[in-house]
Amino acid sequence: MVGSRLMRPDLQKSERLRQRIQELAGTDVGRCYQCGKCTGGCPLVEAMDFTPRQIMRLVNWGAEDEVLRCQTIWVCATCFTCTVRCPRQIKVAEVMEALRSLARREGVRSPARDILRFHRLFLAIVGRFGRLHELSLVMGYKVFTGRLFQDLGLGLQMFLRGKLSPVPERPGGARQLARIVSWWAERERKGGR
Amino acid sequence: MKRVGVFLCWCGSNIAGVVDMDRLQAEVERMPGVVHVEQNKYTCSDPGQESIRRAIREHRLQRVVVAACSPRMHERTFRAMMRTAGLNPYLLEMANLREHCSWVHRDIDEATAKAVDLVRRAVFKVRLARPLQSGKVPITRRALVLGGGIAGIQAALDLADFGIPVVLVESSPSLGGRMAQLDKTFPTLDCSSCILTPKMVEVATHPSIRLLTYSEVESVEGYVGNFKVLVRRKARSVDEQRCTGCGECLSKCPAKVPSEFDLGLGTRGAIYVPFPQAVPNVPVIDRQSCLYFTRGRCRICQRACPAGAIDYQQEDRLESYEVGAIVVATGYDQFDPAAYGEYAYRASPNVITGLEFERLVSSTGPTGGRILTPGGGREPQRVVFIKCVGSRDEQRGASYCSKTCCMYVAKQAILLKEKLPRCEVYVFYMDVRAAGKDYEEFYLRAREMGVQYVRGRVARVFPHGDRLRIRAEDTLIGRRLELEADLVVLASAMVPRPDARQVARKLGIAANQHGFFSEAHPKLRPVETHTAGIFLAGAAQGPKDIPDSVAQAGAAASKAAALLSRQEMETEPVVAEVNEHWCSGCLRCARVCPYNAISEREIRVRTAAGVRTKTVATVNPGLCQGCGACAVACRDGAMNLAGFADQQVLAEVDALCL
Amino acid sequence: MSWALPAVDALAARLLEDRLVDAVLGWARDPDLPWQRYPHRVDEPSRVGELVWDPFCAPGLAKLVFRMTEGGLKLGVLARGCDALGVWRLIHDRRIARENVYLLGLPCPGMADGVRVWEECPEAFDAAGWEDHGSHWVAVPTGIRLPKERFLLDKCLQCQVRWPRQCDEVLAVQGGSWNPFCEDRYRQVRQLEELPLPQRFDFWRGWFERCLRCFACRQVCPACNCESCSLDQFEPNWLEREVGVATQFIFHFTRALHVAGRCVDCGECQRACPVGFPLGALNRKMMKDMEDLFGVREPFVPQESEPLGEFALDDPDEFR
Amino acid sequence: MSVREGWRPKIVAFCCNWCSYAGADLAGTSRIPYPASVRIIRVPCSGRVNPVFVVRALQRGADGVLVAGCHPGDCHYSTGNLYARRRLLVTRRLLAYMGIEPERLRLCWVSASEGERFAKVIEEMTAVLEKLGPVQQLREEGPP
Amino acid sequence: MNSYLYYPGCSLAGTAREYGQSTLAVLRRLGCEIPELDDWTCCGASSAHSLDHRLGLALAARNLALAEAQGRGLLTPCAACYSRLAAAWHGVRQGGEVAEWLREILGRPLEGTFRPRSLLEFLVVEIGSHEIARQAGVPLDGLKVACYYGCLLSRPAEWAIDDADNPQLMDGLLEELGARAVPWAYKTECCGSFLALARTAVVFGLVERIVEAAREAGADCLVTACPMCQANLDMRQRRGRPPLPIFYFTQLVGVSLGLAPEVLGLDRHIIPGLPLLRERNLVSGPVGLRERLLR
Repeated sequence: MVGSRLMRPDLQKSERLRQRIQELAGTDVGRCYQCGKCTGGCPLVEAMDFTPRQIMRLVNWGAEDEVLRCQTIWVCATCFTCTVRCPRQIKVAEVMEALRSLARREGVRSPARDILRFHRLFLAIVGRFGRLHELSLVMGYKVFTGRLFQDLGLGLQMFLRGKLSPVPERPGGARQLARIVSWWAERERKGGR
Repeated sequence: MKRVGVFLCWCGSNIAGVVDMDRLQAEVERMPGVVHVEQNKYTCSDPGQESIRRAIREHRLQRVVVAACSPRMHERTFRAMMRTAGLNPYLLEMANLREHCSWVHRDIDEATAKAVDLVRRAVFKVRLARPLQSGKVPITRRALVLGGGIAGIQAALDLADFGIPVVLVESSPSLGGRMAQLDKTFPTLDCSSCILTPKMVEVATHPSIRLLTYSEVESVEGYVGNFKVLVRRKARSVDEQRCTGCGECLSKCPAKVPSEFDLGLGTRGAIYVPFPQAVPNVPVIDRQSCLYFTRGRCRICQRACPAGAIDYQQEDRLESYEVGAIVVATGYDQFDPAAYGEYAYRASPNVITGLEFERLVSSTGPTGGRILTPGGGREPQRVVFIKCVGSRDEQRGASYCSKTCCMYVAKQAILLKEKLPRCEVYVFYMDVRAAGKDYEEFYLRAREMGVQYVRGRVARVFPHGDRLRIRAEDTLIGRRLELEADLVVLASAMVPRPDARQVARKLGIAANQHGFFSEAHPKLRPVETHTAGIFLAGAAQGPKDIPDSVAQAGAAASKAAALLSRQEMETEPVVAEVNEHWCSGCLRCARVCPYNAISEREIRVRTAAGVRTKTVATVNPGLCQGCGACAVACRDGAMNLAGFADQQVLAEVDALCL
Repeated sequence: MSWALPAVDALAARLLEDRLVDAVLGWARDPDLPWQRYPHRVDEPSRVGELVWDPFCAPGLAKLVFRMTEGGLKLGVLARGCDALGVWRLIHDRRIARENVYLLGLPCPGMADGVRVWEECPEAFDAAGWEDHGSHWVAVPTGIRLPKERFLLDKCLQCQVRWPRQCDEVLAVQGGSWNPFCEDRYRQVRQLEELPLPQRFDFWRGWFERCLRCFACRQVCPACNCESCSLDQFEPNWLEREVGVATQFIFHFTRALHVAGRCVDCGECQRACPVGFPLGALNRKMMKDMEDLFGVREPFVPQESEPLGEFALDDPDEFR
Repeated sequence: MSVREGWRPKIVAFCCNWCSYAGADLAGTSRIPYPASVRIIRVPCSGRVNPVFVVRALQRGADGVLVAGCHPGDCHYSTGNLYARRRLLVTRRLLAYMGIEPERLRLCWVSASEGERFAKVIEEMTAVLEKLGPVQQLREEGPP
Repeated sequence: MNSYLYYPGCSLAGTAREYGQSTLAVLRRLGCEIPELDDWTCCGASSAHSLDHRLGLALAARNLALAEAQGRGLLTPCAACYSRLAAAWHGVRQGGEVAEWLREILGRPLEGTFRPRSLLEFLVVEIGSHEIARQAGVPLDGLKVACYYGCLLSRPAEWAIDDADNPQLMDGLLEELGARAVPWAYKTECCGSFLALARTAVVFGLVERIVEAAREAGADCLVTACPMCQANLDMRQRRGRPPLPIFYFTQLVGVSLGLAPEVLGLDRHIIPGLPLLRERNLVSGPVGLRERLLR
């Protein structure tokens, strides 16, 4: 994927993309001077297809498609290590967050579908019960990925320690939460295809 | 009413081609106070000037208006003419009919109407003009140099060679400054102290230089040519006259404290000279750690001293000096990398700064020139340099490039490779800035010696026991790079000294947002400050290497020498004036004055209730530059600006609005 | 809580006896006009009984302190919040020497409009003393209750400086800093700001026509303390003598600008004005702008620096 | 507001000697035409401009006042323009509060190399004033 | 203390049950009865804001608004909840369009009057380490702990409770209670967070680095204030070397206060922690049922 694909700088596209990031994350990617400090400290860079620094570069070249279609933005765990260290005071983690939002709104098919599924499952549960029910999340995720038996022993261990409650709680506020979640789902539907 | 003469210049066809000069003359003749109007083709020419002089004589003119080009062009010319005609130069006013009228307007009616207004403005203003005299102030032929580092040393020597007496004030016990701490210098790899020490000795022995080490400037009063400087000579507890510099006391002192000169990597006694080549070679007692001063017992040094020079009773002394010019060369400090938690500077002894590394490689340093890790005392197998620590970083440090680090890192890498050829050396950089004579070649030499340059800012240094794990991105390949090292050197930025702003306040000079002293103009007046008579040299003005510091010191010295070569100087006549009768003494004017030109004084006034004293503002015409900020700050209208007085500006407004 | 006149007297007497001050400035009754209290100075401990401290002590003292201490007299001052700030204004303007004043702070529950009380309830003046009940003043021993809502002086309605700040001593027997009657100091300013421009001018022109240019506002103002007021000067003639809309405009514009960032909001100018010119609306506009534009948080507390004699690199630039 | 026949606005401009006056000179030497509405008063620094000068001009017949100084940071006297900015900002707001169109006062930064900018500022301001018409408020004759 | 409402967060009823248990026990023992926020809902955790910034803020803000209506701030032990609540609080305080939008979607007023508090900060800053130590009966002598703060308490600067690289709150507290907090460099390195399920291998690697560094620094165990960190460290240590137990800091505070192991949920770890505490004579008494069963 990295390889040596042809790079065609598109400054107008870059301008637009940076503007949208500015609106969502309140930070200007154009300031980046490519020092790589974000990447050097990123815990998850080994699971990424582009390093965070390269993402900044791609944004500044206007390579919107590649940025929104990459693994990196989904693998980011929002640990903020990059943000607190950036010598140009770019909020790198927030940029990743903005790019995820953009990717959802553009309805881009993400290569990190498993992570996306995890998040959506999480929201579905929270939207339904108002609180997270961990057992549902784990089971749901395993069903989706087909990795039903991975971590089975671990699950048993946890169950024995009383760490997996079998029944979800459901507070009264769940309905309001559901409303907020459905606001988002509505937007997802409109944005996505 | 003052008799005003108005001289309308055609400037060939430049003005007369657009402005109807006869109609203008007719209008001007009707203006109040105008007794003579004439037209000239080229008023600035010799015949033109001569005709003004003649008219002044014949018509007994008291005020003159020249309606011609921009005063920025010819005001000087016509003021000089006024003098030759026997009138005060400030009784002249110009109306700018060319740049502000005929060159920018086409319509003859509009341009003529505007020209009438412009001339009327000048007439109204000049009627209220008063003769202004520039004063003369004597100049004290002596200079103060603040700071005894390489810049201060150079400035002092250059001034002294001009034959100007110099007072050099250095706050630490010895001359030498930061340069004395360095091992070698780039790009020639000269031994730093070998080239510095002779200069230090020269300063100490020069008949025109009075050297005051272990001294600080307490206050500065006065103005260009006439500064009064109060210097605190801190108690050394050692009699400079008696001490022979034999060093007997040094080895006997039982106290051991971290050495400032070795940046805490070595130790010194409570009585100490900062380094062996110190000038003057006179020890000083650090009273905070001296057993006698803290516990009242010991006196070993006193017993050891064969010259009887130890004097525990010595006290700080204040000495006053009068000088005509000041060269500020107070130098820099190194950025404290503790701000970078991720670089573990506090957490590991094996993470050091560039300046600490200098002490580590120096043959006079704590290890005698052997490069050993401060934590384990081992020879490092791998050393990592991190550049731009505290510089080019708005989050943790400052935005500016510290300028010298690229080269000193190259130098230190070369020194490492020379001393420990098998040691692996990595330099993490963002850009290599090697602009300077022979600098690029020097940097390439480091690479050729096998120094590995990695483009990327290091993200984290993890101490792992004795070793350090460095994590960064190699941005040229886009992959994370991790390696272990025995020693990490942080190329810490040059920052202003912590007391820079206080010094600026004492001297009445400006400092930029970082705290470096501001030059009067970045291009055209690079060694002067906004305050006349005060000049800058060295890294106090901004990050600088040795050649730049020395060059600037020379420039500052010659600027100061040019000033001091005169017996007296003229002061600017366009200065603020106080109407003491009206002044309330609130001193609000002093707060807005950028030149510290306003101070207070007591006067006696007669009132209905008898004589009483009151405080009023007073302007020092030697310092005032005539900006007029004080006049606007003054609600009483007691502060006014000669040549641009309130009544004049109001008259100009009225004239334009008729 | 009572208006502790005996405590005030005792303190004043002590200051005089201990020679801490040469005289004490406060208020006294007018022998002829029962509703009137005028500023009064006593210099003997035996005469402190002449001083009075009740809800009719309307006049501000700061400007008098300035005149009295000019000759070096050491003066004790019974100071409400507004008086204390006025004195501090003059101290920061270097018109009063700090060591010449001893500020005896009196927390102020608000002052009554004596004339109106006289008109509506003259028997109130028979009281021997007063108590403060928050929303009312209550006469002792007659028990007559004067509602503040009805009788509070205009200047006290909007007061935010009831607590005397920066005093040498505070007689904390009554009152606090909170003024329940003040909802929004800037209400009038906001209302005017929202008017269309021509109506705004008409509003002021109406007042310009009434203004007598008697300079009473200047005379009482602790911030107007210049040795020579520029508005009186002939050369330069900042303000022409003839009275017209334009010159009135210049007069009030200059006055407002000269107290900008310095006004302590004591309200004396408006109280002193014979025609009731809304000078406070100009003063508070300046205060509000100092706050909005330069973040000066307490524009009415005198500081050593003043907003218009300062600048910040990031001051707003509204001109583009 | 009826505009008199042939009425042209008049701008009184206070230009600092070091930047803006030189900028206006440059407009001249570069022959950049601009409306003849402006009359320049030379002051050493924009910080020399007393707000009362501004009102005086409006009272006496100017339709607009321009104060031009060095860009922030470039002041010949280092800080004069920054004091001016504060004062004039307050002045402008007070004018508006008292019923004078705030557009009649403008503060701008013109450096010695910005002849073109100076001409543009005059053009813009003239256009604005043409729309506003003459100052009516302060021109009433006689006692109120 | 009455200015707070307790917000446990979802994990504390499930995977981090022992954190919830020990928190309540410690607070009760210290005499701080903090009522639970009625009707609280999920803060959105990583998932909500990963999908949409505003969605994340809204879910957390709902709880802030509930508490604010009662004139209280929220106190939460969970680092993740703290981070999300603080982010929402920060967003509201910033004002502007986002704050308006939040009020609109919540249909409630929300001014951001009360800053959310993390339990760690509360205990150290408001109760005071010294006060806790005064009440403690069992000094944690001889226990060498590596305090692990993770990301969510130390970043970003806008709502971090401590330094980003070398935080000290937990170290100071446990040292005060007699433990030795070893200096080490991985206090705020990320554990991999929610990626434990989706990128398990990466998380194993991250956990290994952290645990190895703690072991190298001489620690007997790791101590955390975050359910996510605890879970990852507890469940994703590679087999091979003897694993290090992972405690919640409240559990050790509880031990020091003399609370019983079952009350503190010390028997609920995957990597058993009780043997270490017994070996150091910090916990005595009979071996509990679960402890025996799971041994």
